[in-house]
Amino acid sequence: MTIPASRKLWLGYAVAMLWLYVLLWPLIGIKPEGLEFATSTEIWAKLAVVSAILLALWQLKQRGVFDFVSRPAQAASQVFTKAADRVPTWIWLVFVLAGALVFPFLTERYAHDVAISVLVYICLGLGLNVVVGMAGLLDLGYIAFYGVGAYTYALLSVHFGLSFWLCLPLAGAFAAVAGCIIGYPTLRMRGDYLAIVTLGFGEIVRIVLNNWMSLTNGPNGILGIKAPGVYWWQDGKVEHIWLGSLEQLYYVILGLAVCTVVAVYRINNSRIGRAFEAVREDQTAAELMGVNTLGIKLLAYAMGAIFGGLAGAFFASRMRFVSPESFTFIESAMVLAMVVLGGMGSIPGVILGALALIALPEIFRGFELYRMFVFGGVMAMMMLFRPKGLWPAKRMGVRSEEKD
Amino acid sequence: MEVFLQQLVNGITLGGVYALVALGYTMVYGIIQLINFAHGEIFAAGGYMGVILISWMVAQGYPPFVCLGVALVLAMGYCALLAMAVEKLVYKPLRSSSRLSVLLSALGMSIFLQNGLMLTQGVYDRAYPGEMVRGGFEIGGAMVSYMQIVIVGITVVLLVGLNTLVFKTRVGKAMRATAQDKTMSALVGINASRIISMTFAIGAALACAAGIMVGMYYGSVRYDMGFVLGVKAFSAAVLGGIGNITGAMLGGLIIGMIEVFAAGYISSEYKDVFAFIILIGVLYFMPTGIMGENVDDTRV
Amino acid sequence: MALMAILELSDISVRFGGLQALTDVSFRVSEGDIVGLIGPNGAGKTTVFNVITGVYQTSSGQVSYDGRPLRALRPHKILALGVARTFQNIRLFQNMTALENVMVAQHSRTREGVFGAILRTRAQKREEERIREKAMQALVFMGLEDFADEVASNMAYGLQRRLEIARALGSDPQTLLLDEPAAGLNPAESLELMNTIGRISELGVSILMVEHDMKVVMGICRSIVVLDHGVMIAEGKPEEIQRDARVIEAYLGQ
Amino acid sequence: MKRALYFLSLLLLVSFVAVGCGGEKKEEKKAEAPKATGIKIGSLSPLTGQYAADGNDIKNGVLAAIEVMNPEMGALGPVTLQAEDTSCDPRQAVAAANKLISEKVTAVIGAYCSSATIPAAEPLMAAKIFMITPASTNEKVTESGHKYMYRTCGRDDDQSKAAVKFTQEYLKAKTIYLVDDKTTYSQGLADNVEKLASAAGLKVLGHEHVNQGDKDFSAVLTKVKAAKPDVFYVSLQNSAAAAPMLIQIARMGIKTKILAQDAVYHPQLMELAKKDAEGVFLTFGYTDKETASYKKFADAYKKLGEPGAYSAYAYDSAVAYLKAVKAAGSTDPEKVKAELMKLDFAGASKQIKYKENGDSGSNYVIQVVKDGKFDNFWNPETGQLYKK
Amino acid sequence: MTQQPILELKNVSAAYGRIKAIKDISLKVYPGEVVSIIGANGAGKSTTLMSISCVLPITGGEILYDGVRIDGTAPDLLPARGLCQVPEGRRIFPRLTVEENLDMGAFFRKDKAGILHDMNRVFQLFPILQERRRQHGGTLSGGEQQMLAMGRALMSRPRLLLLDEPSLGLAPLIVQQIFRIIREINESDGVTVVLVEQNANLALQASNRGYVLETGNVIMEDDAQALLANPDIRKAYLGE
Repeated sequence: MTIPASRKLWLGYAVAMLWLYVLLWPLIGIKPEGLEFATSTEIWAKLAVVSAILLALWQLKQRGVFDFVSRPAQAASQVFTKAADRVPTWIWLVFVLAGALVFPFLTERYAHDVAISVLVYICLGLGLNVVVGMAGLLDLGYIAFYGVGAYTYALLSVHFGLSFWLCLPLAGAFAAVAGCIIGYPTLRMRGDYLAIVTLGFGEIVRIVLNNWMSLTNGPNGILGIKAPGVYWWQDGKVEHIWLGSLEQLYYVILGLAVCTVVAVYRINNSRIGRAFEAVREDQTAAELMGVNTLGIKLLAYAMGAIFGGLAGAFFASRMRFVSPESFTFIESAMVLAMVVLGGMGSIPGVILGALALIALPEIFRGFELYRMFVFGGVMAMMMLFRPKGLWPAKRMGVRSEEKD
Repeated sequence: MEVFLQQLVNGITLGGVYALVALGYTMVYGIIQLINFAHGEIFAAGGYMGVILISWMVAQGYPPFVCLGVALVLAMGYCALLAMAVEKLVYKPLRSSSRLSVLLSALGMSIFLQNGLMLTQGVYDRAYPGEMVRGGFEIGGAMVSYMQIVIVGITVVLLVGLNTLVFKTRVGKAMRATAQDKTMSALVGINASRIISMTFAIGAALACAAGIMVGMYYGSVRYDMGFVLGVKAFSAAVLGGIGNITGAMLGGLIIGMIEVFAAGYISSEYKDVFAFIILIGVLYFMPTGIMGENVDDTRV
Repeated sequence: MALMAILELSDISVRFGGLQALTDVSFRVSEGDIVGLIGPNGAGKTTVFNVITGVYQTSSGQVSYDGRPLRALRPHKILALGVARTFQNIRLFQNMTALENVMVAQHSRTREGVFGAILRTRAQKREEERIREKAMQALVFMGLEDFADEVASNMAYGLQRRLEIARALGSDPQTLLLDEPAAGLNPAESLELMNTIGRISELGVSILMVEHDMKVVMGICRSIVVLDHGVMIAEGKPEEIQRDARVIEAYLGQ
Repeated sequence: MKRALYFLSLLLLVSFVAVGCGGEKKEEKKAEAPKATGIKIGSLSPLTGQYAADGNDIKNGVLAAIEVMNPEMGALGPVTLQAEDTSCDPRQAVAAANKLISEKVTAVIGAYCSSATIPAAEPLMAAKIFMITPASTNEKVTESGHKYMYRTCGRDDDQSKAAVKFTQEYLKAKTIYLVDDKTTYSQGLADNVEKLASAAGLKVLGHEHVNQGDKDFSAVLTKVKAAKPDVFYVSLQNSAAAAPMLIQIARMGIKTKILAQDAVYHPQLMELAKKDAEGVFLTFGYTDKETASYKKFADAYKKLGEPGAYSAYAYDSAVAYLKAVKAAGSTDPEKVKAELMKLDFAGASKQIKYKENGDSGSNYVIQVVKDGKFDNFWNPETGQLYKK
Repeated sequence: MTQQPILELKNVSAAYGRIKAIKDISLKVYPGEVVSIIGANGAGKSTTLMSISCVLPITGGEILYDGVRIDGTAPDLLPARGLCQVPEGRRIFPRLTVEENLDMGAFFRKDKAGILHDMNRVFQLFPILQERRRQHGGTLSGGEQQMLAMGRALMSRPRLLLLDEPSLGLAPLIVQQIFRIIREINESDGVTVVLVEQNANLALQASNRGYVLETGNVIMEDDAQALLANPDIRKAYLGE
């Protein structure tokens, strides 16, 4: 970097810091008792010093001062990934799956709990991924389908005593119907209008769940939902047991998540998946190439909804309790954040996104006050540095990118 | 009839506040096609700035109306600076990236600001000092408080001011020109970056005024008050035809009215449902909102 | 006439608001024919394509295909009838591979649904195989087999042009509408394109093309329709068109 | 794809190592000095989100109790607190409960929202951990038959009885109008009042529901004004929601008597609503602020701020548990339960004595806001006014 | 000619994404000239103009205006220096009135009196605009829009005016009117004009010199009269 450019950078930095102080001080420093400068100046000074050091380091890095470290490190990681590439895919698959299978034996219940949450959100994220990532339809009310699925199972289980496994497809079906209801009026709308309409639908579903006392018991929620049950060989005979413990539930949701991954992967590589993507890439061209775009969009909503509904049914069986508070807009935003942060349309990306957004905040539970603050900041900044997500979608069989 | 009149008064007050916040959404959308989720938080920050400044000035012994006036101006300036900082830091570098990633970044910014407010101001509601405007009068059985008069008055003044700015001044023309065609406005010598920053600042100042008025009206502010109102105001902007300033004012008024009348005559728990259903209904038949321009994007 | 008219436009008019985009345009494309549609910029050539493929509705007049009126049919139905098109400003599915682009075109000729895909039923696998084969054939036909796995946006401009044609061919069309296939191609590429269009015609596909490059148009079209300001000003064989005073005026000015 | 898998497996491996190391360390500690860790109790309450104010009161109440009890615990001590956030969200509540179980707490004070308490109880009960709620007044909390579930605050059904009695006997009202904000707690209470009121011959002119987080009640209040009830029963989730309602009631010129409930009890109410809060009645668990035990609590709480509605209950919950532990001489759940049932002491909020189902009885009285303070006003047991 | 060119392109290349639109284009424009750039659709004419106005960053070469390099500067700084473009498709601001559109053309200027004077001059050139001064730009007919776009450009008192396809989609009579005004601007106001046109005869008749573009390259460069007489041009257009 040239010296004038560097001077410009630091000048900009100084202006930004001044600006920051002007924004920070009134919030902290003006009190009815009088004006106070110490606290805000201290916080500001800390921020300024840390950011100045970071900026200086970055500048040095730009000048190549750290090349002696980064180059070998890069080379090493390249060798490593190359070695990893040489191992066939299925070995990695087996490895990951085996890891996931033995996970409960190596960890404690809090970890199980977090893992279950992560897996639920993986299912949700993959479902939303069908709508947003593949078909390119923005959906800010996705959590509504999760809610529909959860309530479907909750009601059927409590009132009719239907088993989890029977309710699972029913929950998917109900969610699909809800998806079509939401999808239909939005078919002809442009992207941004879609955003508010889906957001509105999400809120409508939540408000209805909260107020339809006779059906949903309103804010009190539904209690006494049964866990999934199976027939299992026990003490020498086949008996019906409830999968109530965290470990057992972990395996149920792991199974569900694996099925979801496989299903989404297969849809992605089918005629329907290609139609989704064609609609995303260029709706008019897709229509002119023989894709019934309205039908396909509706299908995308329905498919996304089904996966959300399945995850919802599991959520109900795992909590044994559902109430409308679990289906707020911020949850929709979280799932959307997973998809975009992870990389739109990319299955491993969504998995990574779910891990990042659910597991990391749990790990940082200790900093509860700062948790969401940092999360918001990271989310905003993330888009600056990796706008395509942690793990951008890469089409299967794309050789060109690996070439260069 | 009394009830109807009273609800009408309520609706106008609420609608005015929605309109002020909706303008920020619509202006920013109009110029860079971004749904600025952080706008609701700017509104909340405005409410807090009002509490902070008014409390301080009241403690210094200034008369209430001076406090209100000075606080309004200072807080609006503060919010303008805040919004410009957000714009420069997050949105500007993302101007050429995909719509969705900007949207997400806006969402992140919203969470960030909301929690920043919580960290600096605490989780408790903050009270506005004393009620500066008390009392009211009755018209045909409907109670109109002086507070409502003040709110509607300030709203009208701000809206007229904005209209003058946007439709009569050169800067306003440049804003509209930039919104209509960014490349062309650069070709006639308009610095789009500056105009965009200005748009953010103006929208934020309006939201800030709305925040102070809401705070005074309900007596308190809370760090998360921006979200709920933000969604409503955004709906109002879309209903009016996002990008259209007159539409946003109209949309704000309509959403306020729907809410009050739905709560008054149908069901208070389903009032938001009605607001959203009407929004969706309008969009179904008028896909670009009530006053939105028809954009033909099916051209091949 | 010996040949049957497969595509027929009779008295087509299109208005957008106050703008008269097309006025009483009538012509026909016979089976196996290659028809050129030319005219200066803004003459309404692409509008004609949009009317045929159902993107725009006519204000008056009728388009019929194979004796069947196309009015009120959605574009994907029209493609299913056998009318495929390419676009002036390349509209490929940019983030999909070349092969996938072409595979999309088979959408209207196939029918396996979501559940087939999830369960990978045998029928689905067989169909998928068939789609892949068809798409591959189209790519081979256009000489793009080496780029099958290339992402469309990474391909060179000329290749993208060819891929557009391959995609249209991938839908097994009887009639192909080409919108400026030679725009932005260098002379060698244009020449190759002419050959390709000839080969497509040999497959028995009727072709209607909009083109600015007169070398291409005059070289391969058997008849030419000239539009200016939405009005048909001439129709006839290439030699006649080249000598038509109104055409020369429309192009070069007075 | 391959690289993705590779990355995922790497991540799994790292998490194993991290979790494995963490686990090992903990075990080591336990093996070395099981006593040194003392007693760890947890608290579950919304520390972030809409109800953060009340959630922090609960946490602070437990902190005050620990400060008071620590010197008395002797060899069992020291007592430490692990405070977890529920955000009033069932999912987070369950996750937090599971975390507390992993952290090996022996009792949990919480949660606040009944909708968080009920699902969080499941894993806690299964792990034989005491759960003493200072704030969830919904009947279902103790009616699920959980063995280690206790409640220090009153029950909604008792509170509604007091409210109706006051309305009828003291206010001599003929008509009543109700509003609630649709939470398990506020709606349950309002429903109970409505039922009891109509049974007692009062005319219910209307029952409105508003949504949580609403601040504009003008539409509902217009209806109330038109209906002209003798009593307006306000059942809202917390004081932050009640304050704007009181302001708007005053602004609209509604002169009806207002009766609220215990969630509204918070010094914040007067701070926010100021003069408009004057004269509001509310049902609240009787707290004699002159007793020695309340003063002890108030002293300990002083540096944490001003006590909120549930601070004293949270304090008493923690004190009760620690007293039982002290009496039992260990944290063994069975022994502690036996001791808990024997307890009978003067707490900061009331006389604490747990019943078989875990409830501790209610002691609702009517309070009034007078000169910016909550004052005892009327005793439903005796039907008498309190004398100052 | 010994004069310094007002505009000079040295081996300029530009691309949209990965697609190269112009390659190694070199051209010179001298003060007071009308230079036309002609060629078929997709030849890179508009791209050249957009590169000159710095809207499209160039990938190679240099652009000199008044002997100073301008490539890489912000496009909104150029009108103040007298370089102005009327882009293809007119691109008037559709929801601004005619008057406001013209006012935007003088956005960087602060001299109220001068602006008023220039607006009157524009109304004198295009009387129809005065009639429609309160109408929204979007409601004008194509020809009026073209006049408005040119008027807007004149409001910045340009020394070099880039015109992109001024005849596009217009009826012949209007086209003639437009070209008359182009000559008038050039002759009486001394504005240098670069004209991009598809309509070769028309453009060359109004120009001093011409460049012929084909697929992003300059294939011919000559005096306008010479180009008009050149049979190859006819061939390039009609494929004879």
